[in-house]
Amino acid sequence: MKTAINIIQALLLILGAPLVRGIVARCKAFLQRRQGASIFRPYSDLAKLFRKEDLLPPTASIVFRFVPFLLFGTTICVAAFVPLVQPSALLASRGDFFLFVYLLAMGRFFLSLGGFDGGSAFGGMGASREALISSLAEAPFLLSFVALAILASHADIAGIVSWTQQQNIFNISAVHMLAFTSLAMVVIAETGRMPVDNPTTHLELTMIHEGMVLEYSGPRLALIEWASAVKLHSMLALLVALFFPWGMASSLSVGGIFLALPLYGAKVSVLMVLLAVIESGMAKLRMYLVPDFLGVASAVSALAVIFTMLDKR
Amino acid sequence: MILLAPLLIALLGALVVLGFRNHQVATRAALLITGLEIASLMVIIRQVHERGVLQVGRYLRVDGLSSFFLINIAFISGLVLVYASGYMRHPGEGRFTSPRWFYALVFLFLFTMISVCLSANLGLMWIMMEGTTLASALLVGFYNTKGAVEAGWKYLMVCTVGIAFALFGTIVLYLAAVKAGMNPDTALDWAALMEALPRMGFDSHLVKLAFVFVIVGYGTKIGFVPMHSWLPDAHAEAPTPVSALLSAVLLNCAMYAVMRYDAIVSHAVGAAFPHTLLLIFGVMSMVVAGLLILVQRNLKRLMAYSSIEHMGIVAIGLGLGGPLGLFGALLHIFNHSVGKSLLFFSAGNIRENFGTLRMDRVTGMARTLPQTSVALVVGSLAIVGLPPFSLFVSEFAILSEAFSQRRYTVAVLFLAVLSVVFGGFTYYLLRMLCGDDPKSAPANGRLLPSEYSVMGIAGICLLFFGVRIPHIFTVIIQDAMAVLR
Amino acid sequence: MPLGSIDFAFCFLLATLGIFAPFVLMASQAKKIRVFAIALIVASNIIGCFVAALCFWRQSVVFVDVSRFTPFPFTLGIDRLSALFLLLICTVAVPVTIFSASYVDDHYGQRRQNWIWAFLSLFLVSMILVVTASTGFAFLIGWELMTLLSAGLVLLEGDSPEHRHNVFLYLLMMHAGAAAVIGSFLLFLPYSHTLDFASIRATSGVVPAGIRMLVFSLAFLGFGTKAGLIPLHIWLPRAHPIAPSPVSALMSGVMLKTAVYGFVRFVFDFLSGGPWWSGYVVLLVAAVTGLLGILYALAENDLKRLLAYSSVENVGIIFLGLGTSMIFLAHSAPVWAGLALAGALLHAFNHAMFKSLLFLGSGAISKATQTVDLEELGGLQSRMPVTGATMLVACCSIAGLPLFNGFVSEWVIFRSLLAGAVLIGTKAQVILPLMVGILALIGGLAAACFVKVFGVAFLGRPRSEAAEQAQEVPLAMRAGMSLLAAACIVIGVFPGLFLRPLVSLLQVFVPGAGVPPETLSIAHIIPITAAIVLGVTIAVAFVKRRERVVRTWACGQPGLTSRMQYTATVFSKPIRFVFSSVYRPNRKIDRLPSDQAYFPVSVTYRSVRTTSYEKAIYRPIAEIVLSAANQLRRMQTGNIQVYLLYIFLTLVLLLAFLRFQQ
Amino acid sequence: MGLVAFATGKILSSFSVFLFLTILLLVVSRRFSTSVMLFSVQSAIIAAEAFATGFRERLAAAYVVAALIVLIKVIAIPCAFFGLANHLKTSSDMKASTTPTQSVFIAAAMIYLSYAAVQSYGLSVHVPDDALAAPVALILTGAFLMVSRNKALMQMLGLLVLENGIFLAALTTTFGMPLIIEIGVFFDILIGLLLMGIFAFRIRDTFDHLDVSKLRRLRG
Repeated sequence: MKTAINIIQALLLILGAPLVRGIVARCKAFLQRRQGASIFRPYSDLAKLFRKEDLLPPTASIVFRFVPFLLFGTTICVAAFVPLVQPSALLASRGDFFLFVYLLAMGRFFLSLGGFDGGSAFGGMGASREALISSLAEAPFLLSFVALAILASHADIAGIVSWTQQQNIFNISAVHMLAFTSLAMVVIAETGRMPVDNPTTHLELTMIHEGMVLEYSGPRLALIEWASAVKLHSMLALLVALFFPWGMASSLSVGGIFLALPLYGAKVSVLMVLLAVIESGMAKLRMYLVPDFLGVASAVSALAVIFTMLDKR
Repeated sequence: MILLAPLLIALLGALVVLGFRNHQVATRAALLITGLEIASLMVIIRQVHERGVLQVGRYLRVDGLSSFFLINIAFISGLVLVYASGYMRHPGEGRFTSPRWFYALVFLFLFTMISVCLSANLGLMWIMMEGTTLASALLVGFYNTKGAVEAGWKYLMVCTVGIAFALFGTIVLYLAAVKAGMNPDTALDWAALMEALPRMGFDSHLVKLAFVFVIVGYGTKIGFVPMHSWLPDAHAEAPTPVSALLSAVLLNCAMYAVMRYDAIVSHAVGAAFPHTLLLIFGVMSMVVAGLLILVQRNLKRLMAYSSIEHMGIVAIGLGLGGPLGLFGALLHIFNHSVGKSLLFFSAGNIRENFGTLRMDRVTGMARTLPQTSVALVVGSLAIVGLPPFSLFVSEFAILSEAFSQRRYTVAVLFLAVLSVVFGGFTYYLLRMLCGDDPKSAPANGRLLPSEYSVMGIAGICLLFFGVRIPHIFTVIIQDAMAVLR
Repeated sequence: MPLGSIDFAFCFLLATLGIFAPFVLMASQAKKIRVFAIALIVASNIIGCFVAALCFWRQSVVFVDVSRFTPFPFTLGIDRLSALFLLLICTVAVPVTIFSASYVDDHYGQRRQNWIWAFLSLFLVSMILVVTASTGFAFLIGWELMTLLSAGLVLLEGDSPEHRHNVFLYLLMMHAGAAAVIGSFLLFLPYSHTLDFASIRATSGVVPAGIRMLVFSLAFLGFGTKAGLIPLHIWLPRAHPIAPSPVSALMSGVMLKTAVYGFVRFVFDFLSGGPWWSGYVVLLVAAVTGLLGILYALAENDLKRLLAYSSVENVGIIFLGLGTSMIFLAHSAPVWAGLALAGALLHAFNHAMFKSLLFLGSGAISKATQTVDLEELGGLQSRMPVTGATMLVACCSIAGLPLFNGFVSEWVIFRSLLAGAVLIGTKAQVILPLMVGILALIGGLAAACFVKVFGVAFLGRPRSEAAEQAQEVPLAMRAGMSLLAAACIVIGVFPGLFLRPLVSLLQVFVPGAGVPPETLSIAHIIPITAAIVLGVTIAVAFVKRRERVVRTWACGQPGLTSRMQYTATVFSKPIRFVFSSVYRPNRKIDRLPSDQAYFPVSVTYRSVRTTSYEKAIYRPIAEIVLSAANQLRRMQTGNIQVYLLYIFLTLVLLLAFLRFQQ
Repeated sequence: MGLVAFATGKILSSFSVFLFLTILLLVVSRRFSTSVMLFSVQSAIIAAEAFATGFRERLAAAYVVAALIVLIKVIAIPCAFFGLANHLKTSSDMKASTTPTQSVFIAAAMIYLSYAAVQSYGLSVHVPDDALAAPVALILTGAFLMVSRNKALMQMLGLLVLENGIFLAALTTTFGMPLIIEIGVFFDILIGLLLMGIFAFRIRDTFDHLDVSKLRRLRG
């Protein structure tokens, strides 16, 4: 039963991912006074790409060919760590968030290699910028996890979630605030949204993620896009689970699950709107301001860890 | 009677060799005489090992300590003379530079050094010690070049003055002994002194005074800093075999004398005073020589300073005392002699092939003189005290003693200087071995079988003693230590 | 001493490597005999692996005592710790030997080959001696020989002046380190009257605190020098790159670990923890080492130098684990101490695997293209597929990606750092968790660094003629690399195989370190993850699709050449920019001709790191020593009267001393 | 103390006064020949002292020693020196590096120092202080001469003076060592001087001067 639900929520994460993209895009369109495409547009995009033929650059080695598959595999795996409707996940285990973070890193690693293998200038450029951002983003990412883990004295995501769930919603500690701030910033950086990266640009000066995937096309591109969508979704879901877990089904009752599901939808859509607001509200940072952005995130997360000492509970 | 044999052989040998004008004949004769010499010494050592003490008349005696030094003399002089037989093949120009003079003087030199070890009377010992200076001064100045003459003069002057103080020390000790009521005839006999000391109360102040003068005097011959000034000059300018003899035998003989006095004085006024002095001189010599090694330009000067440093190590071992300290010191004396003579031999070959000892002029040895470079590398590794060579063992013993006596300052300085010396040696060694081939193409890299064999023997000895000390040798060292305690 | 079968096998190993193989390889020129001897080396190393594994399982202490022959007690014994490191040495030695079998033979002339082989085999013996010695004397002999032989091997590669200078620096620093090690051994002497490990262990309780402090400091200095902790690391990036590649593999992969062994032996076995502050010191130094190490690595474009710096970084990670473990010990939390120690040791093991693989790979590259300068490489993946694949595995492992061995050890260290929070009311409570951030930063930078390595060297278009013409290397070399790659993957996917025994090992050194259940979680979660990832990957890989090779699009630019690719330098540029305070770069742009700024014929750009430990620390020391020496030299005036004066003054001084003494 | 001892004590001290006189003259003398003469006078005094000691202590050996001194130090060595000087054709100026006035002051200081030095020993051996101070003063003077005179021959002379001091010390404190030792010592001195002579010739031949302060090729 439990395992079944875990699998289901993982699948929800994966299959719902394009929808999330669509919704965010739609919100942005709304904020920009456009009436944008339907929220299901990403699905049709993927379908179209899957049907297209696959064009490979002459320099492409086996690495170039396999990167999208590996990326997709790791991202799927990442999705299996996040609790959605109940405080447990398929791959939940002690110290799993280290694995979580490093699986994401793995995906990025291979994507950067793929960018290099294209043999054009853009791939390397994207890879180099991605390397900068990701290497600086890992520390705050892990530190905010650590802060929460210390607070909850649980070394796994599910544990933290269930502990937070038992807390009174009104006595959230400073640690939570700090951790949320830094984690949110990290999410923006990791998923390549404004103000760190512009997911829609194809301008040399600005593109990071797009630079790496420039040479991909057809099904491979589809896989990459889908993977990044899944990444975004699981990140948002993670934020939800870690900081607003209330309403999850603590006991395995069918009713609980069916109550938790729409609640989750509500919570995550709030986040999506927020994201849309941020994206349309802020201009993209200059490349060399991104480190400061992440530096702030790191400082905040370090503060969070330090505050755990003061937090008597 | 056997005790007279080596002395007579050496003396007569000196005369006999002078008789042969032909180089080859003189060389063969010299080798023959050396053989006899070594044989007689071996017999003596054997008998001492069986009976403990050998004595002839009132003036000749051998015990464990002296027999240890006799072994040293026998081994090294054997190596050196065989090497010299090849080295002296092209005689220098000018008077008194023909091989026969060389051998004659060498035998005189040997005679004096052996008799230092044989003499039972401190006065006689002093006379013979002065004799070593006189006998070797001409050898140092043998080549009659500017450098040689200068070095010879300095050697003669400095050592004679130093030795004069040793005489004064001897006199003071004699005075103390006589005042304590000893029979004036035996008052300088070390055995008699040793057995009299416990009974009679010596004027401790006079004894200390005596030791101060003696350590300054004989210390000049050992090359303790700051009396060492003659040593690098003499070693650098003397013919290579003589340099080997100087640093591998002469210094040890002087050390032997100091050991005798050390034993006596420790009996009289307790070990604290003499050991403190030895430690002071030892550490000073080590530090100063170790630093000076860094800034040398001439290979043989470098080795001379390293000899000073090693004498410092020996002095530290003696100064620490204790079973490991003494064992280490004695073992180190032997190991250093072997290693240093190996180094001097290879220096000799470099001199022959490159025509210079300036280390900046010698490059690319590894290619041009493979065998010599192997010898040089082995010798240097041994001398800087790296395993698996024998000096590592003795230095390790002395260090262990220092640590187990909690003499941390000495130990730390010891380790530091060893690193410095290592740095100096490696630096120059790498520069000589590597690099492009020299402009002045070496004569011929081939070694004579004689040079070849002695280097081989020395190298193997170094390696072997590093891995395993023969039991008989350990026993002999034990006997020597028994005398010192 | 009953010569059990294991003892016999061990002695056989020593005899083969130490005496037989070098002798044969020096003596004979015949191809067949050489091959036989090399095969013998491989075989004996495999035997060594079995011996180590056996000793490891059933705590059976091999004991070889030759004290009867040697001047000081000389015994070899294999307890669990020794067994672990013996396993490490032999495991790496096998592939490296196989690799060299073809590498050495087509790189050097006949005479050099003989020397290299003899030294290589002796080098292995010396390292085995170090980790199996059970008296101080034996340990020190092995320790010094190890240095000498490796230096000899480096010299055999070439003797240009800067080569010589690097070797000199290496030897000097090693000797200074060895002096510190000797000191830390002998400091035990007054208390335990022999340097037998057992008796040291027994008497370490009665050693006063001050001496314990001294022992720890000396051991940290000595072994830190060998391990290459910043700022004692300067020899490492100079000595490792200039060795023959298989030798650099051994030096970086194995020799550094002997230092880790020594440190663990001293701190955990002899001192059982060291003073309370020691853990924090180690932690701090380790963090600095890891961070700076990887930053310097990022800035390098010479592959072997880059790898050397990344060795510095990994040593930092290992000592991070050790420091954590020491802190836990000091606060008497043995379980976590055990876990941290396990992490450190496992990382040592893993680093041995992937770092030697990387160096072998660089050897293969240099064989194929005659260069290891990243700017000259590119597109090797399609030309040397096997080398590329193995190198990819190595890069993933060293970047700490899941499913590869590097991640496992880093995870364990992360886990124990996180557990620092249980030490309520101590500094460690915050410091250790914060270290997670540092380690994460190191990990991220390492990933970036090795994206650069693999991406620039193996992917895209070849940047030079040589890279264009590169050919795959011969079978022996490929085999050697593949073995190591396999090891990396196996450890990475089935961590339990190694973690469980490791944890059981720690009962010996960390009393009360029960098997922490946490170690098991990774052990069972990783295989599942691997299954999912691979499953999905393969599944989507087999989806049917039409493919066509067209020219690179690149936003439609025509006439794309390899010069337009991102170079290694510019790849690391953003990071170098962010951390410019670390590099303090001195940039210089020359335009020719200088008068036309906009239409230059040639533009050259240099950016050199100006932060230098030599300038800051070592040169001043050297200058002090040398100036002292020159002062003394001046006192040796050559004037005999001055000499005589010295003598008289000495006498007068001594007389005065005598006068005032009583 | 007894009359004889008292008398001898007086004699000894008077001898030492003469010795101090020679010392002062030695340090101021500018000509080599003068110094040699002074040395032989000094040795003569010592010989007399040895004779006196022999007479007082009824020591046959002492007489022999006295005779040896007269033979070697009073006659043989000075003659040898003059011969050497003639053969080397060296200028009789000895290149002092100190002016006579300074030398006198230094000599005086040394005499005073020697008295100060023997204070503590005077009691332990039953001889008057000045008898003990003389040898010390001689040793110091020898040292001073060797350090301050650049001429090779002069250094040899300084060495001899130093030797004299040591010998005198032995004589006054212990009435001389066993005869054979004494003879050996004399023998050594002779050989030593011979060698130094040889080297003096060699220096002259290779450097064309006898100024040892200029022998500074080997240093460092």
